[in-house]
Amino acid sequence: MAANPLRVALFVALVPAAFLLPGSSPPRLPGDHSGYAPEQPIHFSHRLHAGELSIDCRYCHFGAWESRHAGIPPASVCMNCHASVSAGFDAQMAERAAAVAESRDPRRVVSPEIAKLYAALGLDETLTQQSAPTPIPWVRVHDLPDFTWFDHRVHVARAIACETCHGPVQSMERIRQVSSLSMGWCVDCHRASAAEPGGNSAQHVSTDCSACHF
Amino acid sequence: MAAELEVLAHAPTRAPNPHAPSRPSGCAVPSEEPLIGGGKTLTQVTRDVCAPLERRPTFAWWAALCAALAMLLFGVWAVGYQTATGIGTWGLNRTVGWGFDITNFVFWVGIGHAGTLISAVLLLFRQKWRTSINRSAEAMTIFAVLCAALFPVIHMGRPWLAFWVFPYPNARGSLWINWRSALLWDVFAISTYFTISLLFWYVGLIPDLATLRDRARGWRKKLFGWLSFGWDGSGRTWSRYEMACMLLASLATPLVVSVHSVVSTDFATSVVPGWHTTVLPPYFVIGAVFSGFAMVLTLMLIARRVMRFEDYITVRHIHAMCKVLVFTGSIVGLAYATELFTAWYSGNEYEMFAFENRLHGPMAWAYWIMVSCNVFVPQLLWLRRVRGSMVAIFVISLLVNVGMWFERFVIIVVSLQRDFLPSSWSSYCPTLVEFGAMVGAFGLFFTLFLLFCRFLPMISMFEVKTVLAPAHPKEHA
Amino acid sequence: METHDDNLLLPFEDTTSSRRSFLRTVGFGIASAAMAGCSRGPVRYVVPSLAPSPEILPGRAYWIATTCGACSAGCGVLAKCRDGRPIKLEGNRAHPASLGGLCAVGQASVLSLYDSMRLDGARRGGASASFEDCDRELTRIFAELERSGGRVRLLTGSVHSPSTRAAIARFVARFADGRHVSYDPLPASATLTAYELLFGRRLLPSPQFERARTILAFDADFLGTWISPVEFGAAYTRGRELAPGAKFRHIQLESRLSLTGSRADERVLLAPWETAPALAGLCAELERLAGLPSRLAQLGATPRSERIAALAHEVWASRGASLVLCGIDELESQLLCAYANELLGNHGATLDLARPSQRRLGDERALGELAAELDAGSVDALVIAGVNPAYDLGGRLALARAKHVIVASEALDETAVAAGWVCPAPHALEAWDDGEPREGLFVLTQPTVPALRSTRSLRASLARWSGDARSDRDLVRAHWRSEIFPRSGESDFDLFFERALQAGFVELEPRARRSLAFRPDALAQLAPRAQSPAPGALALVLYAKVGLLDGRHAHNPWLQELSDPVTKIAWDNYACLAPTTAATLGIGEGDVVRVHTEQGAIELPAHLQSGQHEGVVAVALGYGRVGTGRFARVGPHWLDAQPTVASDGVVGVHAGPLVVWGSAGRSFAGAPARLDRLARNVSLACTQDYHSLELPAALASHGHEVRDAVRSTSHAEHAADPHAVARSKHPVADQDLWPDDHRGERRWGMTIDLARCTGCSACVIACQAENNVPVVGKDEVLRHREMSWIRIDRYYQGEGEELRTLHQPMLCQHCAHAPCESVCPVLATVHSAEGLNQQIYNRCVGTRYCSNTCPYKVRRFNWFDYPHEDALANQALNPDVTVRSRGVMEKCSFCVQRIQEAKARASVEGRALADGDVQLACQQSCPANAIVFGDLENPSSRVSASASDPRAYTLLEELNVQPSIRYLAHVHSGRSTKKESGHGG
Amino acid sequence: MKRRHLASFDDEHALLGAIARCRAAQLDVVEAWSPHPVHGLDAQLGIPRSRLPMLAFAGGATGLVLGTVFQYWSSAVDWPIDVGGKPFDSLPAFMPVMFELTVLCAGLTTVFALLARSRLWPGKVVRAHPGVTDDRFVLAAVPRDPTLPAHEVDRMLLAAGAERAWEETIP
Repeated sequence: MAANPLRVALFVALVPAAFLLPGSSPPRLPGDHSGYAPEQPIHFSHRLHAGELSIDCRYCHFGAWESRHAGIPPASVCMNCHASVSAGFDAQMAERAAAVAESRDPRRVVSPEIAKLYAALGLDETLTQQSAPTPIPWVRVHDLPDFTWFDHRVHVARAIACETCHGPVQSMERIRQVSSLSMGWCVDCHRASAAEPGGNSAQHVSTDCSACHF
Repeated sequence: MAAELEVLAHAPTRAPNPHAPSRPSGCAVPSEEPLIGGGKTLTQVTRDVCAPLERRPTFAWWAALCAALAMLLFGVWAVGYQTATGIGTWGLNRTVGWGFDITNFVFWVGIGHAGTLISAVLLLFRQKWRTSINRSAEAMTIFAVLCAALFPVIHMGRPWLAFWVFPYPNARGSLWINWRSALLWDVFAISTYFTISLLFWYVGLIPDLATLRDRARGWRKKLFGWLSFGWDGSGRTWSRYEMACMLLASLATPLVVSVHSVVSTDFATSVVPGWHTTVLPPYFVIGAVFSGFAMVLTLMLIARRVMRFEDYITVRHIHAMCKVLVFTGSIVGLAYATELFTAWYSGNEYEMFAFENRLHGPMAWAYWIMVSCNVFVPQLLWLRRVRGSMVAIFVISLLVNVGMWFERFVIIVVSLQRDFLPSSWSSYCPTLVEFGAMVGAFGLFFTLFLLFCRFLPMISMFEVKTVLAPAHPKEHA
Repeated sequence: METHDDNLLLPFEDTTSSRRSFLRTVGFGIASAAMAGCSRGPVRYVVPSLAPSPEILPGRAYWIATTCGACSAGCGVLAKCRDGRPIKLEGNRAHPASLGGLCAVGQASVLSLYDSMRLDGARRGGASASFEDCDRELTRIFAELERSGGRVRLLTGSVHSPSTRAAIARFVARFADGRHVSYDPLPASATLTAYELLFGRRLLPSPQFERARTILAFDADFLGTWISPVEFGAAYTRGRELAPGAKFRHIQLESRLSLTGSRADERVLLAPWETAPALAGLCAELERLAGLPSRLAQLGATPRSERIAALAHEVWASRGASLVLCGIDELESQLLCAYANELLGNHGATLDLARPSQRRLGDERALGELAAELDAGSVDALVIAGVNPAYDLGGRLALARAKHVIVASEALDETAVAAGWVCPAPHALEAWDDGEPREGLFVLTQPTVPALRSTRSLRASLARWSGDARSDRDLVRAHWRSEIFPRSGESDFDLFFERALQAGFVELEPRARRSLAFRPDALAQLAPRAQSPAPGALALVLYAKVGLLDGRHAHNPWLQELSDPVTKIAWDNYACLAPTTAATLGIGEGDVVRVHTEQGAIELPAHLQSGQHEGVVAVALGYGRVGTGRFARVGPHWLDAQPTVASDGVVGVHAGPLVVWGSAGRSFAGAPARLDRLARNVSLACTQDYHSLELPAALASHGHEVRDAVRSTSHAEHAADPHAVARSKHPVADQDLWPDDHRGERRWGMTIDLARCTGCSACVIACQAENNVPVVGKDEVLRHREMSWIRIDRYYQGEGEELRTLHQPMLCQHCAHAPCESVCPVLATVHSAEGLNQQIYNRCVGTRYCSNTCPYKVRRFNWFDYPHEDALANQALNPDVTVRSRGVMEKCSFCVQRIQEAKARASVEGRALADGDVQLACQQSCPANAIVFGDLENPSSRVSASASDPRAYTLLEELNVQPSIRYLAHVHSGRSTKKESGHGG
Repeated sequence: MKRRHLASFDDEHALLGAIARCRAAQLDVVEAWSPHPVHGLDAQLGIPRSRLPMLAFAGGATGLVLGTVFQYWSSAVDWPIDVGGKPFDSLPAFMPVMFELTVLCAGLTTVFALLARSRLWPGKVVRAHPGVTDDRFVLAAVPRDPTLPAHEVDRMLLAAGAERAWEETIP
């Protein structure tokens, strides 16, 4: 009889423990993929581009202003700069110094990552077409279920900063999902905005199901 | 009476217990024949009831079990196939969205009702004759509700998401459930009903489990010891125990009424002509009691023969149940009449048509099967000669089950088949897979019931003991 | 779905597999995720295009103005494109002929573009070969023939493309004995000949329906299949608009119930053999009224003379504003028809001779001659383009006898399989082309997608074989520069052509011609003819069916599953018999019968068709096509699934062999036929089991014999009391049980004008294309599991000539007090703040409770996972709409994706949503503009205006579910019948 | 180390009779065991009326409140959704679930209270007196006068109608 309450206590204790078991990560609700930061085919650094060089988001993700999808920039957009910029500043300097030391013309330095970009476009280091271009298979990070429709246009038009959902991208070496992107997460924001005063009917923030599901 | 004699003649003669002082049996109710035949002593009761559990199972039992398992397997295949392929494997269509699935659901819920009624309502009314049958009736209830609960799950297009009908906190914001849906009321009604019935049944079992424990040895002693919660039959426990039973009974009584009322709201709260009527809740409840008693009767008639319980389930019990059958059957008839009257009196063209369609429409045969089996057939029990033959009673009880199944079929399918817009009128023809699910449910029910007869006391020993005739005060030397 | 928007270069497979697998596993996914804390689904890739094209932005739609190539009508369309491919065709509002409508066939033609069985690359002797080799060889052969003066024949359908005609002319001119023969699978050759005889010019006058007050149509199905249904439908409804005082009368004289007949104010049943005499009688009466000496005395007695006389008086009363049309392609009838119009002074008034239609140019006589030449084996080279003679002409042409046969067809059809060379033709949506459907109206066709198949148009092929290697585009441009641009009187060709491309058409003054004089002497040659077929025999009528037409679209599953607007049967053709005839012959619905004529016999199931002439058996053309065998595996596969195709492996039966070949050409109506009932029975996939608003007599309680779902009234009664028709039998208390505190600032609503709706079913296919509605196959349709979100209910009233047909488009009514919503346990269908009845697929668990309680039965359940294996066909899916998985409910969403798109655009432009910003697929496609959509809360919206029409009523008002759809009662100008549904009971 | 005397009887009347006689004979009957509930026994043993009903009521009330509040909160407060134009707080529609939860909680409380109060749990080991779950009726008596010798007590019990009487010591 004395053993009984102990047994009960043990049982009660085990239930939450069972939840903690899989993986060391703290328990998350289903559908919450925050923290997902997969290896990408090319090590593209948002920290460098959006952070240090502070290139505007819309330069590459121009879709976000006119389309539902922000879109991943076509390789041609990368080449706007990387046709000339083929390696980091330090590497260039080093090569130049080396060239001076060896009293020769500096060679073209191509960083391994940018080389991948050229390869994708079927170019060699001198940017001459070698083979047929093959598109770059970026790994999708911010991925909503197929039955959910998110429209970048509308949110951008309402001047919602990219960081609101995508987090401090300019500080990310490799892009990472910050928000849970769960339905609850969306709805909370919509509820808050719906409560906002003003906003004409075209800008009305809806919590209707059909705002996202159709 | 001729009937009893005939029955008692069937009873296997047993050597009278020498220790048992002969006592005029049936003093509990002097006027009538005894509740328990054969002048049993307490220990005889124990022995008789435990006998089927302790002797090796008979061939008949094995045969029955195999048959039941075969049916169950057929059902498992059918449900498996349907879940993997789609509801399209059923005969449903854009107009008739429910067919065998919900028909069987309502049917099984109905079957369940007799158990609770016997154990709860008759307990409250101090009906002593219930003691011999309440245990198995309750078991029947639980198994029936189990079968019933199957159908709402498998009838879903995506049964693997069935858990969405429960209000649990979720990452959807939180998106709760629609408390206005009668289907949701079902979820709560059925689960509550199942839980309460299960508790009631198990609490009732505890003293008998203790008896088994004390008779058994080896692993069975351990098992029953574990199951009997360390029951020792002390006076204090008994008094609390009886109080608890009374409480459960008084809770179960309104519950049993509520459950089928709620089930009926699935139909009553919707706009479909033939469904949308206020008579449905009482109509469903009485129908449930009716079908339930029929099922109890069916099972008891088999059990008393196969398991030699003629002394415990006596002709008196059978007749008591027959009376209930006649009574409830007549009320069901009244309900059918009311339904027709309401439709006619409403002057609502759609209502009127719905019932015209039931009476003379393409599926009128179903309606007339239902009426003849539920209203006319039970009336035969007024006749002494019919009551006299256990075979006749057995057949009648079976017919009532059939009739009640068709009642649900008529309400669901025939109403849906032709509603408002003639362009959408359609028909319904079940497929093999649907029959599979139905047969499977029966398989499950009988499997469970057979295992129950084999491993648990089918008659509540301690309750029977209370209704045994008390001994005379003995002289002491 | 999200993924494949972003990439144009992924192999097609990916687009679907990810979605399908996801939807299938979503449930288990969530469950397992719950187990494992959080595990991510399969890795998905985003593959951007290498170089973005300026107008193609992933996820953003853009429209390209072009021309529908589904038939020769040449309706203007705007192709809605996404990510570099067309996903939907919408009518071009600015187009002078089609005025923004687009028929079912046109809507479906986008699916044909993604037909994986279309030809890819040239074929030589039954094996695939390169275009180069074929061209080299053919160039040589034609050069040879040019020298040797061999006999070269070019067999096409009606070609109204100016550039192609020029190319053909140039090509044919090369040869001493070169000739271009054209025929129409559904000919109007006799009409052309009639006008040639009477006016001295082969032309097909364009009827001006909007000017007509009285229309007499003899077997002319101008709303369904005749020449240019969209244009005619639009004009017809405008003509019938309820202008005060204007009394529009449409009398259909026909042998079978056609879609057009189903809309007529009055029907007269005329057997085919009675048509010409009746027309003669009509003309004779008109002559009398006109006080002219009778030219038609020699023609015998008039059938139904008093009725015809009455009609003559009626049409005479509105002379100059009337139309007499005849759809039977027989010279005699056509001469009389033309004469009648002449007598009525309709030429130049309601029949435009200055801008004749060019949609039918075929010449049956020339075809006959070609047949003779082929039989004689004297044809050296035969080029066949745009037609399928081996099928159309029931194998009547001895194609094998020609030395060289070159075929330009889209698919490996009956003709192409036999041909020596096949130079596949492109689909209209991936090609350059032009056209002149009626004189002076020039239309342009431009590619909406990079060619999916290696094909070449006839124009380019002919040029190539004559050593001209220019591309299609250049050829068209060149022709426009030299021939059309000069007529425009503009200065800058590039500007002119650009504008033409942008608009999709240009309208120019037709070439000035000397005015046509009526030469009645041709009428003298009219001779009396046999009155009726041999006693006991029936007259066979071969007709074209809405959707299938002549069978050129038989490979299109949408059209095969479209239930016929009149019979409501999908997936089959059948022998239509009047119920009385069937009874006397002891034939029941679906009994297989053998139809014998002198031409041969075919076996097909019988269908009992109300409102048909008792002496007629009618069979639809266009079935039994080679290649429909592909539908053997359409629909779900499970243990009790029945195949869609018949035992012979194709859908339906080819009735072509029964066409009668006369000296004047083919005749489709009137051949005497015998019927034998066979022991077999085939169940026809009819989407409707019960065909009347009148309840079965045995079950109807007194005073409630008729349901008033579709309300109609006669002009007279409507004039007397405009509100009578909409008045409800059961007035509803406007008091609710509970306060309705859900009024949003907007309520989307719709009105459907039953007086305009012709039942043409364009909306049905438009919806299917817009909302990814799956095709389920014959077996599922038989089980009443068709998936269409919008259906057209068809009810009959009366029988025979008195038969009145009612069409009612039926879709989700978006009830404010929706019964379906309160019963869903998981909140999968709830109401939006804008009055939409939302169905959330991903929340649905599939109890079907909502469907049971829906009084309109418009909800559709996904009984299975319907096949989406054809990766190419999946490209026609609308990326803005979820493809529903098994076990969920679906229904009309009021095209919520379009509403959201419109709102998004408005919000980007920083303006409020304006009335008319949202156009639903069904509304857009409707040639008759019967559907109006908008905000009911906004009093100034078009929908509010039309909802306040006295004819407006809500369906099943007595249930007080408060639908958002109002129907406007039909007003006809026929005799008012007792059982008028408006006053049922 | 407590001592008590047990006596077994073969029917309920003997038991009830014996209890009265024992009391007369200065023996306190502390407990009785029987195969089935014996009417009047708790009176004889002076067992007070059980308080289970109060608990059951409390449980039921809790269920009712829980059901009402949660339904109202989830459909009218947390996320009000327009369902068929019905009010967010459609109280009439909430009643079935309110009722079911009431019954459920009351029932559960009753049973668990019974088990807890009577110290019954799965696997509890107990040595019941032989036959007491079959057909024996047993009582336990303690003499008011502790000095009274055991055989004397047994004699008195047998005199009271017991068919057997013996002494046991309980730890």
